[in-house]
Amino acid sequence: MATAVQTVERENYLNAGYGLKSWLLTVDHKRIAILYLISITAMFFVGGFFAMLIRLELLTPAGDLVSSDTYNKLFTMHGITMVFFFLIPSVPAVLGNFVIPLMVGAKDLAFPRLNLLSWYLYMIGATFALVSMISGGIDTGWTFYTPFSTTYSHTNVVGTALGIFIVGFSSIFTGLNFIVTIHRMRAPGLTWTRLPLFCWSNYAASLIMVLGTPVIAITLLLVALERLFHIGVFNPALGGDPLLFQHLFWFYSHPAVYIMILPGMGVISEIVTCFSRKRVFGYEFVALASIAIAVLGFLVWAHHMFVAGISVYAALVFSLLSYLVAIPSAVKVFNWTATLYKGSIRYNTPMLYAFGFIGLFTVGGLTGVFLASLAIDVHVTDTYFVVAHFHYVMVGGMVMAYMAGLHFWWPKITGRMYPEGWAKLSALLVFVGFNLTFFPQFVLGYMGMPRRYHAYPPEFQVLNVLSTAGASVLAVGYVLPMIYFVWSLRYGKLAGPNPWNAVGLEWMTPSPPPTHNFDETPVVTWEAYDYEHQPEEEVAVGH
Amino acid sequence: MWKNLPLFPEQASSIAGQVDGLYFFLVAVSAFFTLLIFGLVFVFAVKYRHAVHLRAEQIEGSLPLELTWTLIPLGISMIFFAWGALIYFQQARPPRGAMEVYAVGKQWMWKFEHETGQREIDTLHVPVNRDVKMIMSSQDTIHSFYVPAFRIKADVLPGRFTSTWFHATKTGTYHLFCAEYCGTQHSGMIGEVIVMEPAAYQAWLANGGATGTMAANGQQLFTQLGCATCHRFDTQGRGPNLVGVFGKPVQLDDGRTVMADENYIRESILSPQAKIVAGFKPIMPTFQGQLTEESLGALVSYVKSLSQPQQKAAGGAPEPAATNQSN
Amino acid sequence: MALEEHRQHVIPVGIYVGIWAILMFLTGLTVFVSFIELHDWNIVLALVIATIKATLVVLFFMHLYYSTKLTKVTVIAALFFLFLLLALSMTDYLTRGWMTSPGH
Amino acid sequence: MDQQRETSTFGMWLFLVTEIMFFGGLFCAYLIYRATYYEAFVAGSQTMNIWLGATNTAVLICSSLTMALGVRCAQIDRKKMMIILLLITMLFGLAFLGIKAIEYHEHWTNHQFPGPNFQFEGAEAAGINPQNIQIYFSLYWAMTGLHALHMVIGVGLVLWIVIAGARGRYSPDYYAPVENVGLYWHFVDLVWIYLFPLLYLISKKHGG
Repeated sequence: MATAVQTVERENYLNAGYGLKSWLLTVDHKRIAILYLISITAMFFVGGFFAMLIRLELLTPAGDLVSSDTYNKLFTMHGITMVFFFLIPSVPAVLGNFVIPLMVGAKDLAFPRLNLLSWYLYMIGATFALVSMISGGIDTGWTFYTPFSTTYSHTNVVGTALGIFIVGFSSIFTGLNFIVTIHRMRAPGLTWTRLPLFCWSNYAASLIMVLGTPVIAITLLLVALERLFHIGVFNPALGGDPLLFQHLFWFYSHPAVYIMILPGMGVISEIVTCFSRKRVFGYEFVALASIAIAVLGFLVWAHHMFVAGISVYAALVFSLLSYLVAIPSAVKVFNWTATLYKGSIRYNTPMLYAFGFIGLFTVGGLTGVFLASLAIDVHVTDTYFVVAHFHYVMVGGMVMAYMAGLHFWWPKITGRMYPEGWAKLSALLVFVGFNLTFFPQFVLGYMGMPRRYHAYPPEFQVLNVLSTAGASVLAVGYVLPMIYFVWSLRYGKLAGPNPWNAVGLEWMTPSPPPTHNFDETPVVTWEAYDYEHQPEEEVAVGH
Repeated sequence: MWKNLPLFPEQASSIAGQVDGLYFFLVAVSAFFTLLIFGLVFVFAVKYRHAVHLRAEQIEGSLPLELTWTLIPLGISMIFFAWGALIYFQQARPPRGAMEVYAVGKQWMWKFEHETGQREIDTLHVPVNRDVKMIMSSQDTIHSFYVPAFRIKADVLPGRFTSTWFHATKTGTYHLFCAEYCGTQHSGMIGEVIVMEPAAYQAWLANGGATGTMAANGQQLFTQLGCATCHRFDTQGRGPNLVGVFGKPVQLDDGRTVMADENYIRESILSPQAKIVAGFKPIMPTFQGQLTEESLGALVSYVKSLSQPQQKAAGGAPEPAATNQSN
Repeated sequence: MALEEHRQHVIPVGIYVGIWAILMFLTGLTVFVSFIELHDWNIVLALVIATIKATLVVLFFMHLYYSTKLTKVTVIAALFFLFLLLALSMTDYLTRGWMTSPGH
Repeated sequence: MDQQRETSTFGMWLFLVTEIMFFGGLFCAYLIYRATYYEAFVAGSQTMNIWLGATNTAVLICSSLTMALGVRCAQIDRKKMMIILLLITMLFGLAFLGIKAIEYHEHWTNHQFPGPNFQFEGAEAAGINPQNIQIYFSLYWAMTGLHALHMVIGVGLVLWIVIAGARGRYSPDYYAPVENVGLYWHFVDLVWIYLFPLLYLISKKHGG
């Protein structure tokens, strides 16, 4: 190992300083990405712990493992942790933070200090949420529906809402930073049509962060005020309209699904091209589809409210618009598939995850079409069908993409390879475990099992047992990478600057990159994913 | 085995078959596209693997293909939309002449009251082959009335009536779930809908222990609360005469016209100034906080009874519900 | 001075003062017309005046008139999404009373 | 340098976009409740002191002028004048907050603050559900309160610029912070331009 260590001892962002202060006060986007990586991984396992307890409770029809109040807190805290503290920051704040400045050939994001502030806001928000969870928890569901959250819940609603309010600003500042960076910091020659699709999709997600997040912030603020001062804005007993809360909540929270999935789509575009050695099929369409999803995503929110008491005519409008947002997602899937055609495909772990993503996202997307259909939605909304659908999109889609990206850029981030065999095993476990967990839930949902049920009629048991079994497989699939990633930090093979022989500016600088990213500003003279002119070298790790 | 693992809910309403039809169509189309994508990914991944296909062939893209896979999904989804919307439209409009049941949701039980005055909790008896309209409100948080076998669901809101309807086609006992999370015993807010032969239903009604019809109870309240002093059954009252009002458009003093439905009656009782009938003064006091959900239901039922055709035939007699005042 | 103008347009003091005078006048006007009963037109007029004032502030005090296209697009996008929030919410609230006739 | 200024100004505009959406949620609530409870909103707005509101509008417009002129001074390197103008801007801002405090005090003593102690005399007599008037006041306090909070932050930011300016931090080559604080200040002014007619001038038809 001694020789290996010596070769790494080149000046890079990791060895630029060692003290705690050099990390906590860093303005280097790469170090901030690492800070995020550690924090969101912790939150992921907190949320995962809640999920395991939920699945264990649902093994039997009777509510016997935990009390109903505890169960309600578990699914609420699972949702809040996963949505606001893991999924939304996952790809943007970790991978985007690390890779986007490298991809555009800049030495950092446009506002490095704002970036650090984002992380601190995240930590403060997470602290509020965690303290609220530990000191009694919260039981409103992650959706905070009024008047339950404002009047009838006796749990720590205000503390949690405040946590989400604060983490919202973390998200806003990250999005703002990305937009400005992509607009103004691109290297000479890096035109919009040469921009990697990962940048496009993060740009689109950033638009939603900037435009949508403030609305959830003010909405949760009003919920907190309602609880504290009984201002009546959302409380029907005081003349307010609970549907207004739902409108404002979903105005953000539906597009927020695209904050989660769009950056994931960007990861898949990078990986599919790299491991099939091809330019992406229909670059412009994939790029513009990201923007279309971001914009159309704002027009469909009330499809969460078809049975909530909104007007029939509004329901018709929102149903129609909901179908439109499905189209650009379909376009992306078709283009990725076409990219594989006549490629030269290697089965490295990131690619396996990408295959998984394409398949599971297809299922997730198509079942979304079921929910856009008014008559079907009436039957399956608020049942396990919805639970299965959004887990297919968020876990089958987003978490798969996050894992794909983490494996793909791990050598860039750490300078070392992860163990390929173990990684393939875990990818397989995740895929199998995931389907076993969530596919039965589609059937449960159509059968009529409502979501958020602590106890359920006995005829639903078999499918629930299957689901719990799948969840245990899934858990193993997620713990494994945790172990081998840490292992690889010390024992992984040295990666070299470009282990995948990929194109893109991030691969043209050493791994790990120096603090200033590039010794001199790169000049781009080639199109995106120019694999045609990339000399064929053997990829570092087997295929 | 299949008794423990049913894969499909029973079809017990007129709408269930239609919803399932659309569902099968969606499943078929989705299965086709899923298999298409899975198949293509699998075939390409095997056929063009690096071991046998050393160099990739660069393809830029293709406008015709992009248009194909934009327009075909768009076309298919418009079929989904139209089909789903047609069924939804039926679901949203309760048919004329439906029998009405008032439901009040509260943490964590369902309270039902039939027009004839029978009350029940967590169990709802209805006759088979008859349109039943549910008029629902909540006295605390949001609940949702969900009967999977009927494929219907509607949120039950505080401060407002919502409604849904069904036409049961099969006798039997079906699950009733609360589908909107409502707190501690959310999963305990379940019950049964018992669909009976009409004769059995009549027999059940007879044993229901009703204390006067809803309309009669409403009429009593109407008198007790002093409504009758202004809302007289002639043109001399300081408030509008309520005979024949329900279900008709009402001209307001600011020029708008609204339909006198359940929510209009409710609002007129609780926020009288919101909509002033043309030609009247805004003098009615609010009854906010003085009436339970059940009382509101009774008052609405009474106002409705004032618009039943047979009463009008009786020459606008102001005592339409009197015959049932047994106590 | 030539150098500064190259960096960013320096707006003459006169324009600022002129805009200020218009804004003050419009404030007086909006108060004045609020005392005249114009029924539904009161709110329309009040909002039109407010929008004129806001536009003047954005264009001149905030230099949008002299800014890059990107900044202009940003502002328009913000207004567009605000419009979406208001308009699509209203599709629900304005049409709730419509569905009254029974089926069959 | 020019590049950098444009970059940071673009960042500021994006931040203002989020501010628009932030207030947008409240405007959405306002729009819906005003449409639903028009009579109550009229009753509530008639307790507003139009003259204090109008004065405050004028104060803010004046502060915007001095702010714009202050930024101009930064552009053309008149350091002292810039500081004087920004100090005047701050004074206007404080005057606004002072007047607002007088109004708040009045509403507070009249129990026109949402919550269990809320009272509105004559509501029942007029047949208006006092709860609906409470919603008007909830939105009034939320919107103007959030606006006032922005004013407080704005005054703080201007103070920061004044101190940094006094230390000679800014020059025609580097005045992006001055410009950005200016943008923020104008934005806060802009919100008030809408709040004033929406909250104070709803209708005079029943009152006087």
